[in-house]
Amino acid sequence: MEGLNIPLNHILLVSSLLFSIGMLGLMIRRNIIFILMSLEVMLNSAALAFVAAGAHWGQPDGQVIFMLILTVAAAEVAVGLGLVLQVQRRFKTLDMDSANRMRG
Amino acid sequence: MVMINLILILLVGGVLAMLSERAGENMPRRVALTVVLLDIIYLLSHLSGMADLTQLQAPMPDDPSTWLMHFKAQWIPAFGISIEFALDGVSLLMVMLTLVLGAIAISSSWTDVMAKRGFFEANLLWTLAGVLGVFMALDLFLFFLFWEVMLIPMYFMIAIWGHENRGYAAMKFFIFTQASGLLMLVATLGLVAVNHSATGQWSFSYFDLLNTPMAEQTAHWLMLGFFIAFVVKLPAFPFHTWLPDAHTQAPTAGSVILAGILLKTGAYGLIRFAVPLFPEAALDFSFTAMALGAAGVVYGAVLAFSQTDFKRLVAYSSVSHMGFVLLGVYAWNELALQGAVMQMVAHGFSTAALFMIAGSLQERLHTRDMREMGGLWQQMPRMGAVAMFFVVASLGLPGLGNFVAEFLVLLGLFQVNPWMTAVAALGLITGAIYSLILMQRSFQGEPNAKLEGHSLTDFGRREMLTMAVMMVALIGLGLYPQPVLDMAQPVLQSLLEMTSVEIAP
Amino acid sequence: MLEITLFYIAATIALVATVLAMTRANAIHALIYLIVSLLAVAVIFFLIGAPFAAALEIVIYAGAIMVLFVFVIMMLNLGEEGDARERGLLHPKIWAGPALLSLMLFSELLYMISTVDGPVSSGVVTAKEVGLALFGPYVLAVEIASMLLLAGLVGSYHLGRRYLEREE
Amino acid sequence: MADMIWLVPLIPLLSAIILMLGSAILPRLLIGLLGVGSVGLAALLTMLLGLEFLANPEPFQLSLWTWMQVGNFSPSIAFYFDGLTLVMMSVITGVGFLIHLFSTEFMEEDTSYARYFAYLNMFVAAMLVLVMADNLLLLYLGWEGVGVCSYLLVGFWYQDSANGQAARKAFVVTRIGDTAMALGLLLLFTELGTLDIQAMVGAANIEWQVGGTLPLIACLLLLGGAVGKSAQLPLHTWLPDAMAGPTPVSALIHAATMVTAGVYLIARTHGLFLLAPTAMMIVALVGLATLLMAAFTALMQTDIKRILAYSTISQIGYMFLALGVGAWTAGIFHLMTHAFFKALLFLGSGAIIHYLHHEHNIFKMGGLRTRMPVTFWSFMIGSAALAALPMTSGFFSKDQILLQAYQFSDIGPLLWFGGLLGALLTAIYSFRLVFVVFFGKANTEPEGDTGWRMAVPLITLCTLAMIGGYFIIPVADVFPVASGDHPAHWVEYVSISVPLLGVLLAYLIFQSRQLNVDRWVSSSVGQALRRFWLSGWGIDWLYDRAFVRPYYRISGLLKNEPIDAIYGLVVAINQTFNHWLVESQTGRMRWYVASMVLGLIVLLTLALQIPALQPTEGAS
Repeated sequence: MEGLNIPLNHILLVSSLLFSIGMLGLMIRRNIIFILMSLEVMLNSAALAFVAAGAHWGQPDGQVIFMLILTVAAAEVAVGLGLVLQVQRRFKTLDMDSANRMRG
Repeated sequence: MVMINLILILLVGGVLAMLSERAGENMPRRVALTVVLLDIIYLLSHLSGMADLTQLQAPMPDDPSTWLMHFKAQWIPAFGISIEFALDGVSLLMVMLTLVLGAIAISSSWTDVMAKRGFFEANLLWTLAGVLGVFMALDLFLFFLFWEVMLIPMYFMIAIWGHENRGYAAMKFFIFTQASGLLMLVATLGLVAVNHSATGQWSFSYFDLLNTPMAEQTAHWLMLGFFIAFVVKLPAFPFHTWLPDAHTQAPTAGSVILAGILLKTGAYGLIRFAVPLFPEAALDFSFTAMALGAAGVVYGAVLAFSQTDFKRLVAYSSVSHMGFVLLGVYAWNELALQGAVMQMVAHGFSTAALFMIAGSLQERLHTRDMREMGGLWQQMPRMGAVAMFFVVASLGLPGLGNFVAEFLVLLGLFQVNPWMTAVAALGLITGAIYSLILMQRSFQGEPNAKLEGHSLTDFGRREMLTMAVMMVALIGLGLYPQPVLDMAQPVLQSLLEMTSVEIAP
Repeated sequence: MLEITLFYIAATIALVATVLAMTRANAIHALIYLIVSLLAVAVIFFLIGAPFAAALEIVIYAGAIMVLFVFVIMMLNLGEEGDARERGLLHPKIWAGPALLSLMLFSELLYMISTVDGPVSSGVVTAKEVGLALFGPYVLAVEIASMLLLAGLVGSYHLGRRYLEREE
Repeated sequence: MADMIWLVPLIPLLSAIILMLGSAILPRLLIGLLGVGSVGLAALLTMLLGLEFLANPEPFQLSLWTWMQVGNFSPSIAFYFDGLTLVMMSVITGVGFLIHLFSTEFMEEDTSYARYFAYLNMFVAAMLVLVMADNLLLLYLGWEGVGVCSYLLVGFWYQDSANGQAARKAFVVTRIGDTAMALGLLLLFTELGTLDIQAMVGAANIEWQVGGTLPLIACLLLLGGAVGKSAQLPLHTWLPDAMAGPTPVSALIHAATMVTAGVYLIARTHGLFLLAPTAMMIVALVGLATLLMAAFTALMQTDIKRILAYSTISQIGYMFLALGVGAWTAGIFHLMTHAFFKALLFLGSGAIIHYLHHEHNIFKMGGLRTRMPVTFWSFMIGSAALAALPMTSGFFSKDQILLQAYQFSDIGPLLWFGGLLGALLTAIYSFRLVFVVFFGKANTEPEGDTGWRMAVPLITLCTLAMIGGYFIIPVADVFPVASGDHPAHWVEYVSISVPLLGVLLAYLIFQSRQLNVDRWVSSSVGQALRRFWLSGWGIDWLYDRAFVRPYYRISGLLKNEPIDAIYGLVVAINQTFNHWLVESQTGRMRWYVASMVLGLIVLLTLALQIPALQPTEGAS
């Protein structure tokens, strides 16, 4: 692995782009499944930034944080998808705007 | 321990009263009355072992052992917070007033409260416990704790058993006192911090915080925090607007406690904390405070006159009377302070009685609106005579307690500021105007056509007994107030000496 | 040079796949693109010397989590009319504002990383090192993560069970 | 005997308490016995005290207990007894006893018999405390006490709200004066360090200069109290309205005793007034103005009790005039004689009202001379004394006042002339009353004449009104001696003849009708004057506009608590913000997300302003 010199800021650039795209998806989609997917993208982009930073200093910490993000993502998806099932059953739709009861 | 027991008896008694509802509908009030009487007996039994109360030695503000009772135990040593109670003449007077009026309040709730009686009496007792704590706590943190404790059951009493507009009134009461209480908390913490930076010790104890050296500006702000908390409770113009609503909407027992006791915690706080902790700042501030007092005297009286609601009228008369207390405290000489203390005691009785009369009328007529009354004397001569007695007491007839109080306040005030005295003396005239119109609109005049055919029951034996207690108390205070004056004298004397030493250099 | 070339290819794939995933109307299609994107990120991980992370990315992210999505989508049995409605949402009127916000955020991030310089390190951080770190200084985090997973398990079981019971 | 002096006020007080507590159960006879008997007993005690005092005229003081002691302020419940006290006590208990007796018949049919006597006894007790007090604070207790009793008795028939109105007016107007007096007390204590009257006057004579500012202010404040209680200008308006009470009450409180309390106060503190000549002058002028104003007003009234009320105001004006010119003894002497003949007149009018179906208008009476002979003679004697016809009691006292007024420095003759004009008017209006009510043709038929319980007091008072002028009141040691020299004889002759002239005029106008004044009266000026005087010089109207209505208006404006609006504003601001936040809760997920992102951007932008977080060149 000699001469390995991928510039750090390029990786971070990719990470930022992924994050922005995920956020855009979060904002424009109404389907709850897509919203969850967008969240995954954003989490993933964050993980990428951590791993890159870890690699930059040659430390394992970045990957440790990656694993923590992974657990968060897993737990979140598990609960989120459970909620999706409930929403579908109750409102017969996955559209968050139709299913809203949060209006103050 | 005696002081803690006094509070504990009431707290536990509250729980008992609540539970006793299962044993029968009428049990809670009996239990409550028993508990309060027990408390009185307990207190008296401990006092009887002490030196003559009229020959008290002066409690040195910086030496707890010279006080009548003192108790201190660690609570949160890391911050210098302790469970510290102490009793001197003034607090003892207030404690006795609290217990006696507490018993009277329970008696007034005898037929007034019909729903959830157990919880009602429990709240009443808990309020009394909180008030006792306020009058005895000398750790500022503990004081604040009790200050809040007495608030919450009172809030429930208004919010649950109050009259038609109770929600609004209870909320207003709560927000006013809560917000001002927070100011006091901030000021307390500030004071403790200042003390810490000066001595390197954390302490909330009154005895340690006295004589805290501080910059003039700091003292002013901290004093203001305490001042506002206390005058809101007092209440002084222009912080009084919660009072008419709260008094009007509260059930009779609630009004009695509110007017008779809770207001006095504000006055007590001023005498005990606001002035002695910041003597110079209080001196600088005294003109403003007295102006507020005089304004309150006149303003309350003018507003009382135009009220049509019996209880509201009495409530505004409280504003007026409490103005005298504020004047007395900030005139800060022996005469005026004695007057303020007297006013606290005498007003406790006279206003409590008027609220009880209002409650009895409401019970019988289902209204407090004086336009629906008139000529009630004909059907209820006993109630009319009693009402007349307390009305002339509240307008300051010599020979009754209120006169002694008002005259002493004015006498003390005259030595400080004659012009302010002249303004405050207007309260004597306006007081007569609203007091007599109260009598006219309710008991005198043509019998109201709407009441024809109603047969109204006059005061019964229980009510007359309760009233008689208060009448005797007022006459006693009016013709021989010396025991009360003697009890308060050493305390006031040492406070005056301490602050004058402070101010002199 | 190879690594760098590979990195740019992987990065391009990741970005394009993500954009496609975000804009599909059909959930299954979107999910496939998302998996592609995750795999591309895994490649990047590998390239920057984090093979353990790359493996986990493939096994857990692209494998387990995405499969969960697939299961749920299949269970819901979304029809064609859902797709049609989703398409209607992709109108510029709807995404213009969010896009602007995203752009702002991106430019901000760009400004922050603008001065970052230098390559990622030359060495490989092995699984062993990661393991030592995990059960060394990060042991508390591991415990918390396990608690979180347990909570997720219980929560999803609770939510899903009621769904299944009602279905019967 | 002297040690028992505290029994004198205590007996009526106890009786009042018993009557109040037992009002429902006591039989009528017992009520009457208690009510009358207690005052009778007090009168008897007073008489014994008086006899002892006359044998050994030594003032004494009796201290019961220290009322309150705060610092150096330590007033006692203490009584002081000297000649002046004796005179006042005798009038109160003596006349009081007769009026109580009269009341038993007058109030016979009233349902609140016990309440009436309870109030009346309480009044006597309070009035006794007032005159017996050793210090000004105790005097103030009695002072306010009689005020409250007056309030209760004026509003005795409470079912009629006009009575309540009158009672409140009486109390509040006098309270204005009382407040001035209270301020005077504060000033006196602050400056002199005591409220004990004797000690205080002593201290004042040491510490204050004659004509100084402090004694002037103090005296004016005390005068304020006296003016209120004694219904002098400008606080006299309550007394005519106070006639709403039962007539014996008017006789006792509003003629014989309470309204003269102001005179007593000034006489009692004359040591202070001597230090303030300006204040004395003001007292004299107040007296003069009041006596003239009231006399003119009395001339026009048609209500028998209002005539007497204004005549009371006028006569007290004479007393003030006397006090103002330093004729202390004459003032107190007139107080006593006035108590006799005015009580007589009031009781007489009470008898008329009682037996004439509660008729008050004199023009609906007439011809009562033969039908009610006892009353007629009472009125004749009473009016003669009031008009100060020679040989009656009123003559001796009023004559002294006028003569001493004449001798007063500078404005003496002016005061004398004013007093003389008043005397003329007094004679006219008092005999107008007699001629209209007792002569001419009968308009209303009475139910009968007085029974013995009315007759005895009337006859006794008749006797006193006739011979009272020969009494010598034992106040020589109390007051400084008046100058011995007499004015010229013509002054005396004029003073004697003027009342006779007044009686003659009254006879010519109202009885024989030889002097026709209709033309004057019906002229426009006459009409205006008539209305002006009838309304009491418009003073009531003026006060109504200047004080009463503004007070109502201010109170009404403030009724709904303007201060609350400030707190309302805080609430409104909170609610506005709350409204906005509520509006922002659309419930739409994307909206929330977008706002979160916006917040994130803002925060990030802000964070980048912090130097430490700014990207630095070459960081790696």
